[in-house]
Amino acid sequence: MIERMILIGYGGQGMMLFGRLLARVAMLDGKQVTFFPSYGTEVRGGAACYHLIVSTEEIFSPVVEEADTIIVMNQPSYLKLKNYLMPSSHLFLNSSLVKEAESFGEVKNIYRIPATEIANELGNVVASNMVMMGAYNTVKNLVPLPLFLDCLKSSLSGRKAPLFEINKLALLRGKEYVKKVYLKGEKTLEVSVV
Amino acid sequence: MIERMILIGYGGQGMMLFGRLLARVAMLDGKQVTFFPSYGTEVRGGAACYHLIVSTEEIFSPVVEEADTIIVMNQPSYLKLKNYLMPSSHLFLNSSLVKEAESFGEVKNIYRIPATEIANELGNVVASNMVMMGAYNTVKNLVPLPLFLDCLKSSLSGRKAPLFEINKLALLRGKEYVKKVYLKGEKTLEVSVV
Amino acid sequence: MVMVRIDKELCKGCELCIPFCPYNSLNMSRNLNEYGLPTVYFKEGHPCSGCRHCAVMCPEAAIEILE
Amino acid sequence: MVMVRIDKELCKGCELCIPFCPYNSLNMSRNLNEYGLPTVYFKEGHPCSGCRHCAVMCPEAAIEILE
Amino acid sequence: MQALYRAPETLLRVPTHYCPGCGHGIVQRLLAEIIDEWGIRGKTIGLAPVGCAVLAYNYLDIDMSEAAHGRPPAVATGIKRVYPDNIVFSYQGDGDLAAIGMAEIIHAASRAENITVIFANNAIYGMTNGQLAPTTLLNQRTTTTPEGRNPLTHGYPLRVCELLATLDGASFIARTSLSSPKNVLQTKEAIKKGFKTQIEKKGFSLIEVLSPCPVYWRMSPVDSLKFIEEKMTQTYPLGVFKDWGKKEL
Amino acid sequence: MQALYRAPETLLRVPTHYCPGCGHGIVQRLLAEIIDEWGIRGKTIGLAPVGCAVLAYNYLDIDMSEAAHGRPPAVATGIKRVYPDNIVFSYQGDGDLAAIGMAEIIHAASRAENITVIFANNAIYGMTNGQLAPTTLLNQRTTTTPEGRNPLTHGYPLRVCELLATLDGASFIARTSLSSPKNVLQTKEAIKKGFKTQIEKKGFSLIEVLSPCPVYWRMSPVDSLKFIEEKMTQTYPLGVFKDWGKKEL
Amino acid sequence: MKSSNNKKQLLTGNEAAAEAAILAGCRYYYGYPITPQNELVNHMAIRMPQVGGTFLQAESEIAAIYMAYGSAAAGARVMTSSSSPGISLMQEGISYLAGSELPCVIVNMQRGGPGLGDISPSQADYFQAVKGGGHGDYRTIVLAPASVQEIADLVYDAFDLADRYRNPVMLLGDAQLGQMMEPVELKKIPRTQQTPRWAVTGAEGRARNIIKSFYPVKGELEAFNIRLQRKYKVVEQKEVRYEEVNTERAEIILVAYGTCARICKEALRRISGTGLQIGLLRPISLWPFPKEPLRRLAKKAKAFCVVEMSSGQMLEDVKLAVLNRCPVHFYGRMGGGVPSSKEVIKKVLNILAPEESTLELEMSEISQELGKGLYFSTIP
Amino acid sequence: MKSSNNKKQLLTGNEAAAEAAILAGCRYYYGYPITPQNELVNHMAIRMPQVGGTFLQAESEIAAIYMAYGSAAAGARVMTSSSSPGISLMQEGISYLAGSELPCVIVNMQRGGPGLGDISPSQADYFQAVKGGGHGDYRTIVLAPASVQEIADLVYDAFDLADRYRNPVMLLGDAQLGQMMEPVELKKIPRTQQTPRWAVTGAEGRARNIIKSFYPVKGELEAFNIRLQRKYKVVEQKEVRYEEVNTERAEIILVAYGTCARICKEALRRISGTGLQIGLLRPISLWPFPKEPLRRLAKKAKAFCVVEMSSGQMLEDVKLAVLNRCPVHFYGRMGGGVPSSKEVIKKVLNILAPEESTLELEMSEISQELGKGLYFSTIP
Ligand SMILES: Cc1ncc(C[n+]2csc(CCOP(=O)(O)OP(=O)(O)O)c2C)c(N)n1
Ligand SMILES: Cc1ncc(C[n+]2csc(CCOP(=O)(O)OP(=O)(O)O)c2C)c(N)n1
Ligand code: SF4
Ligand code: SF4
Ligand code: SF4
Ligand code: SF4
Ligand code: SF4
Ligand code: SF4
Ligand SMILES: [Mg+2]
Ligand SMILES: [Mg+2]
Repeated sequence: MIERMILIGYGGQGMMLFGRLLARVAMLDGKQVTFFPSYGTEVRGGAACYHLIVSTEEIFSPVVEEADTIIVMNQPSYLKLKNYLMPSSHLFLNSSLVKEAESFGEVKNIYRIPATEIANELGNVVASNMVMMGAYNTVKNLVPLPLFLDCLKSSLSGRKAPLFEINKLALLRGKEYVKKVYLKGEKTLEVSVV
Repeated sequence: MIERMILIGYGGQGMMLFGRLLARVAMLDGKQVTFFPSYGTEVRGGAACYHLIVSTEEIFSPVVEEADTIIVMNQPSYLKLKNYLMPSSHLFLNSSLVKEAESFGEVKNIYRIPATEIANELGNVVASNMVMMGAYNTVKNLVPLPLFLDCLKSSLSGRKAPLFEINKLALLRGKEYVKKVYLKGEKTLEVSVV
Repeated sequence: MVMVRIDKELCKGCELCIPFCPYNSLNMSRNLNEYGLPTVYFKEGHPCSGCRHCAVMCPEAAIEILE
Repeated sequence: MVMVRIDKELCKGCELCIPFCPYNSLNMSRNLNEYGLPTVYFKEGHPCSGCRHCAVMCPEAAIEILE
Repeated sequence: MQALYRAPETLLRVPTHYCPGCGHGIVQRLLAEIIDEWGIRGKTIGLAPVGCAVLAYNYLDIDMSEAAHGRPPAVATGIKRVYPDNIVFSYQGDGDLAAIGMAEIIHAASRAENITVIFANNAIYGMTNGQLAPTTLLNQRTTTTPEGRNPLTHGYPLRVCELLATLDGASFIARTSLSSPKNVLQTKEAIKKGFKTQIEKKGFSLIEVLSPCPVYWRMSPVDSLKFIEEKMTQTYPLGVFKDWGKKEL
Repeated sequence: MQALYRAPETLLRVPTHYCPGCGHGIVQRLLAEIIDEWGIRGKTIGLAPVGCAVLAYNYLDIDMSEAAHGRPPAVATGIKRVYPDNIVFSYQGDGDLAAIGMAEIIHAASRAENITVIFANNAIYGMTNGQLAPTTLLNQRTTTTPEGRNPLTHGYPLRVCELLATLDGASFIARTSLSSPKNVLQTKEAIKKGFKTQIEKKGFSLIEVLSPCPVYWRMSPVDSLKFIEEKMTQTYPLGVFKDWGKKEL
Repeated sequence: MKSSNNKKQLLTGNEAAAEAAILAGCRYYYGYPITPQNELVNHMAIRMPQVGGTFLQAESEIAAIYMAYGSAAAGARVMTSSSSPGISLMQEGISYLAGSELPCVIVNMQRGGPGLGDISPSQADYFQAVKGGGHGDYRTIVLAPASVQEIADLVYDAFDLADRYRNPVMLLGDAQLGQMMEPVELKKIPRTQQTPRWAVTGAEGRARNIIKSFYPVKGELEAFNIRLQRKYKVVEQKEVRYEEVNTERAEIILVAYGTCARICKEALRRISGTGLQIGLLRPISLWPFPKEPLRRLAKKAKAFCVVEMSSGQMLEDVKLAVLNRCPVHFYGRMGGGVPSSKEVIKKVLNILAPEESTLELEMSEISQELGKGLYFSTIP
Repeated sequence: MKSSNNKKQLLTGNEAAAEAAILAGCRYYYGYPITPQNELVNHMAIRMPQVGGTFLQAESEIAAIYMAYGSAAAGARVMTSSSSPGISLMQEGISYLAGSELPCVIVNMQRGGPGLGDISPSQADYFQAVKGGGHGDYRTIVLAPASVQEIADLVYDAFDLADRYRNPVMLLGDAQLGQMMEPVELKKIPRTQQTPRWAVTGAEGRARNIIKSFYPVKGELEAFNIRLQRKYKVVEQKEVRYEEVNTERAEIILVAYGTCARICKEALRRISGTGLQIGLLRPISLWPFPKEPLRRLAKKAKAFCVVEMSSGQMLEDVKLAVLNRCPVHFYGRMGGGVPSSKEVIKKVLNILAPEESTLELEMSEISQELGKGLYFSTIP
């Protein structure tokens, strides 16, 4: 199996953390993995874009040319995703911030998650990344959730330990939301094997 | 005709000035000329070595591989001249400072001029270079002496103007010395045409 | 009357304008601009002396003060 | 008795040693060393207190003072 | 209605790339205000550094040139020697000016180069993610001093104004801060004095501005201002360190 | 007979490449004397600069390394961090230290790098034939200031001790001269104090030595000493500019 | 948790370089921040104090390389790192290291240039690294990893090579390799440094040592250069490293290093089963360059195609190795552009269609696309 | 006093470079002393004030190149100069100049390296100059004079080329050319500088100008690089310069530039009349390199022999041009060694005697002599 992902958002939206965590969990789960940031620029404030590949086979090119999954966190980032789309791509949009301006042609699997709103309700706007994670993993089942939570916990050590609960909650809310709105009791999708 | 010269001495002995002057005079006399310093090192105090070529034809290599004339001003420099000698070379030694330790094989034309002593007697040790010039040009007749004196004069302008007379005198003493000791009334040599 | 206008697309919600207002007339809104950043707003009806403290502190030059 | 020895091969004739001798016991010779440089000599018979001024000033460490 | 405050025309109306609450935005705005007020847009030439302010030319509507990391004073010299009657300023961060560019700034000052340097001291390398700067405070944590700056290993905070004020060629040297509206306005006055120094051909001027970097100080922007007032000014006292004008009065 | 003065053993008995009357020879001899007197040949490591003293390692019988032009403080840092208990000194000229190497010297001092710098200030670039140095006096003629140093074009003489003394990391900063036996002996004392600073791990020490370059000053060696006394010390007053020892007494 | 990944850590290339250096006994690191190698500096700042080593943030890249020069002169294993503009500033220092025969490991995570450029991946410092961006006839051993694991392995080896040949060794990565995270196993044996006898340590009880590159006596510098060249000959004989993939039956052989080599492997995977016979030669040591394998392959291959993130720099070395024996094509992206495996395949198909011209630099089509209609301002 | 030499001055190469720059309208010079180019700095110090120009002794080579960058950005004709170690320090700046498309003339009077080396003549910075010692895909136009007169002529032309292509131009001389005195005639027309419209001058009454090399938006840097490469293609088409001597009937063609080319001419003169048919191709522009003439000659010549004061750097460009069409031999001296015409002749005779191996770098015999018995310390 291979899962090629693009994560993209504003610098402060925690996509780096999200990607690293996912990569780490996949590694511990015995998979091959590459993860790298492809910033546009040396400067602050722009969109940050990450390529993550998880595979059971050796990964050659770490560059995602066509993405199995794209997660988009805000409006400016939204404008940059088109190059990576295939008809079979799964697209996760943070609908709190992304105002869709165009259609995605043949792409069927579009999930609009109001991640920022959900996180805001939990009182921590940065947790929007975990809302997306909850939604994403529920749909694509990339990694075992307990292992993910273990790793999340150990990554939030020391001063940050109190944040674990809110992040976990955000993750569960994302899961609930996507189930309720999109999966409506269906079995979650299997990871596509290429 | 071509005259390939090596001038070699201690930093303070005015060989640079001597060479530049000779080059300039030769140029004004309508000759092709190249002159360059080939110091051993970036550092002070070592022997300074100059290559001067005067020719009626275009000069290709400015490097003197075999010298028609070598002028040596002091002992350490003396040790470095052997590479350049041909049987036909003319060798001018400042016998005040050079203690000859070895013979020069087939080299016939050796002129030992006590240039430092002569200059010292005139009260200016640096004028030893002009003593050598006097001796050299008398033997090899490279440049017209009046033109040389003109150029010497214009090179000693301003504060240095008073030095002209002593330099001129040194030159004449060198001329006299070489005539008396070596040429003994013979006609001075013609410049060899190669 | 003095009016304070804040350009929502330029404001980054840094809050530097807020503490220096002598009338405490500025506040953070929960609205996010397109970057996902919250922005500041002038509390409708609050007084404003036109002292310019807010504008002087604003790194984005997002504040305009009109009289 | 104090003796001052000057190494002719090291001395460069800079004369820095000369003016600081309280007895004016050092002088330039007209002899040149092999570089063509004049060297300094101790005036035979002149006094020397062993004050070391000359040695302290010598850039070439050419001066030795013996007692 | 009439504007009590309106963004200066020389400041282009585009979103900046700075983090929320970054001091660079304030200083740049002040520069634009002065250029507008004095009507000197047509004769001012600016130098953008390599640092968070690298894109300053995207915001200021004047002729500008980039300079490699640390070299704005040299580039400014090259420009100023061609246009001695223009106003040439460099904008530099503390990494740029006080680390890699130390030789250039000292020599520009010592040469009495008739330029104005705006020195944004935020005690950190902003652009490269928060490493130690020469001006980082003792015990301050940065990505390269995770346990805080220890003078035994990383040396002491470097006080640029005090250093440059010892040079004969430096004519106006002042340190201001952005910690309050009053200090921001004083910064503006100091920059004006710097420009005046240059216009009157009095030699080198530098205005050090204590400027917040909330992101790598790991504080809110408002707390950053407090940090400047309470901590930073202890090591870097505000004031005028050299002033040709004083001598003349 | 017993020696009242004999050249130190650490000084190798070879003719130097220096011009007659050059100050470098004196300072080098002093270093060798101290190394002999203190018996520290085995733990001293020296840095030779690029400048007329480039061949210092030909004369001092100790471990030595070359450093590129201006970089002795960086190289010394790299050595000292490996051998914190050795005595590491750099020997530098004014071009080396005060022009191209300005950033390195300031930062070594500000880092309180535990090394000793011997700074031979002869107000000229000796090795490259007498160009302007940062420390060249006003109106002094050099090959690159044929009409004399003019502050409007070439800037002002740079006072290194005064500059470095503003830095917290600098512990012992002194200026001496070679203009008389008394001053030469004081130079020796100052170097000893520098080494002591280092041995006691008190931080950075620098001894600036006003040193004659008769050739490019175009004077006799003896006149050069007068020039130091009468002219050079006006711009560069002798004295101790910073002294940790004083604080402690 | 599968056991195979047990000992692995998920590290960026930059962090892996730091960890491998520590494993190799490097206890002195001097560096200056620059994206995309900041993680290396930052990681060293944390790790060196933990292992009793020295981390020092230098005031500049120039100071960093000369601090490294100092620690190398003192006989210690030492490393510095930077990215393109910073490496340019180190050129004098690298020439001095080579000239003083000092071992030192230098990491360059290349970014887009020239000038300030950008921080995206690039391979446009190949000439600088391999031909020598500094002055004089010197050589730097240049190793080019293609994965985070290989970064770790090659950094470790780099220290041994540097010591064995008393020569600077450069690890030539790029923004992508430096910032990418992959699982890494630090499998080599930890080392401790032995102080070599030539180092300056204080001449206690022995004749003094001198570290220098100055040879002012006529003839000495030439003699020294001859000695250097002999040393380089030995390196060229002994230290060539490369990888071959499917070269046995290949008609077209791709030549690529680092990130581009991985993309070429992806291209190979994509076309496997199509019947196309494409191989890859991946130079691992860029200097010494794997000339012999290329010459060997030139005897049977139909054509080579060099793939680089540059306008064609390694291309010259490939041509020099292959000479006229076989056509050499080129596909390059520049200034932060990273070729895709699709582009590589397209290029290969293009080569197989015989209307193409050979041997001349060909700009990528995508690049031509991008450049279309650009204002060409500079020629009046 | 013969009339032909009437207008001539006896100048060193360094002085001639300075005078020609002034003639070309250069009024800004920034430099830092280093042997063997001190006469250039010193001469500018005297002359610039006389012509109302600016001479400034920078605090370092780095400051010098960036001051030059500033004056270039301001639209002025500007020059800097140095020798090998100083030029290494300028590599970042040269990359920035190329990246910002700024015209600037840089003189390198090469000395022996690596490291501090020596001050004797060398051609070992060829790679640095021609391939680019800085980072990124840029090119510097490199001109190689062989006499003091040609220094004057090429420096003058260098300013035109720099302006025409908005690109740095390097004059690559050596210690010998810089310090040698020869008669020179400054025969070209004096120029005054026109401020180009892209320069930063103060944006009075017009849209602002920006000088930069930073392209942070994805794709822009690549587009810029493509534009640069197109410009370089034009330069390669239009600006190749070289001299041919006796190549018509030559069996062996010497390839040499600068000082070495003169020595080769001496060798040609020495053997004239012996019946040996030897020619010389002298590249004057090193980049763009005269590939085409070499290819043309490769069709009829028996062999080439490259003569350099290096371990064989231009050799690579000759091989790349000639490819396998013809054997390429090499005779080199290093680290301050200057080949003699006798050595060149010996080498040529050697090539004509067929027992020799071809194509591999061959160290000069004299060099081998010197190196004999040298302690090879570095490989344990
Ligand atoms: C030669 C070189 N070295 C390093 C860098 C990387 N770099 C970019 S900005 C910067 C420092 C930024 O710090 P500062 O100057 O304080 O500016 P700030 O971002 O804090 O405003 C560094 C090291 C570079 N671009 N070029
Ligand atoms: C990078 C570099 N730039 C310039 C030089 C040339 N250079 C050698 S020594 C020197 C300056 C010498 O002056 P100073 O440091 O004052 O020493 P001094 O000779 O006066 O003792 C210079 C510029 C060099 N070797 N390397
Ligand atoms: S102008 Fe003054 S009173 Fe008005 S909102 Fe701003 S800070 Fe408050
Ligand atoms: S200071 Fe400006 S950017 Fe910050 S919150 Fe207020 S209006 Fe917004
Ligand atoms: S020791 Fe004193 S008294 Fe004796 S010669 Fe020297 S200076 Fe004169
Ligand atoms: S000080 Fe030394 S070198 Fe100078 S003259 Fe006296 S003995 Fe000779
Ligand atoms: S990192 Fe700091 S200095 Fe840079 S833009 Fe953000 S707040 Fe400003
Ligand atoms: S040039 Fe000056 S500094 Fe150099 S050796 Fe001669 S006197 Fe000493
Ligand atoms: Mg900063
Ligand atoms: Mg000096």
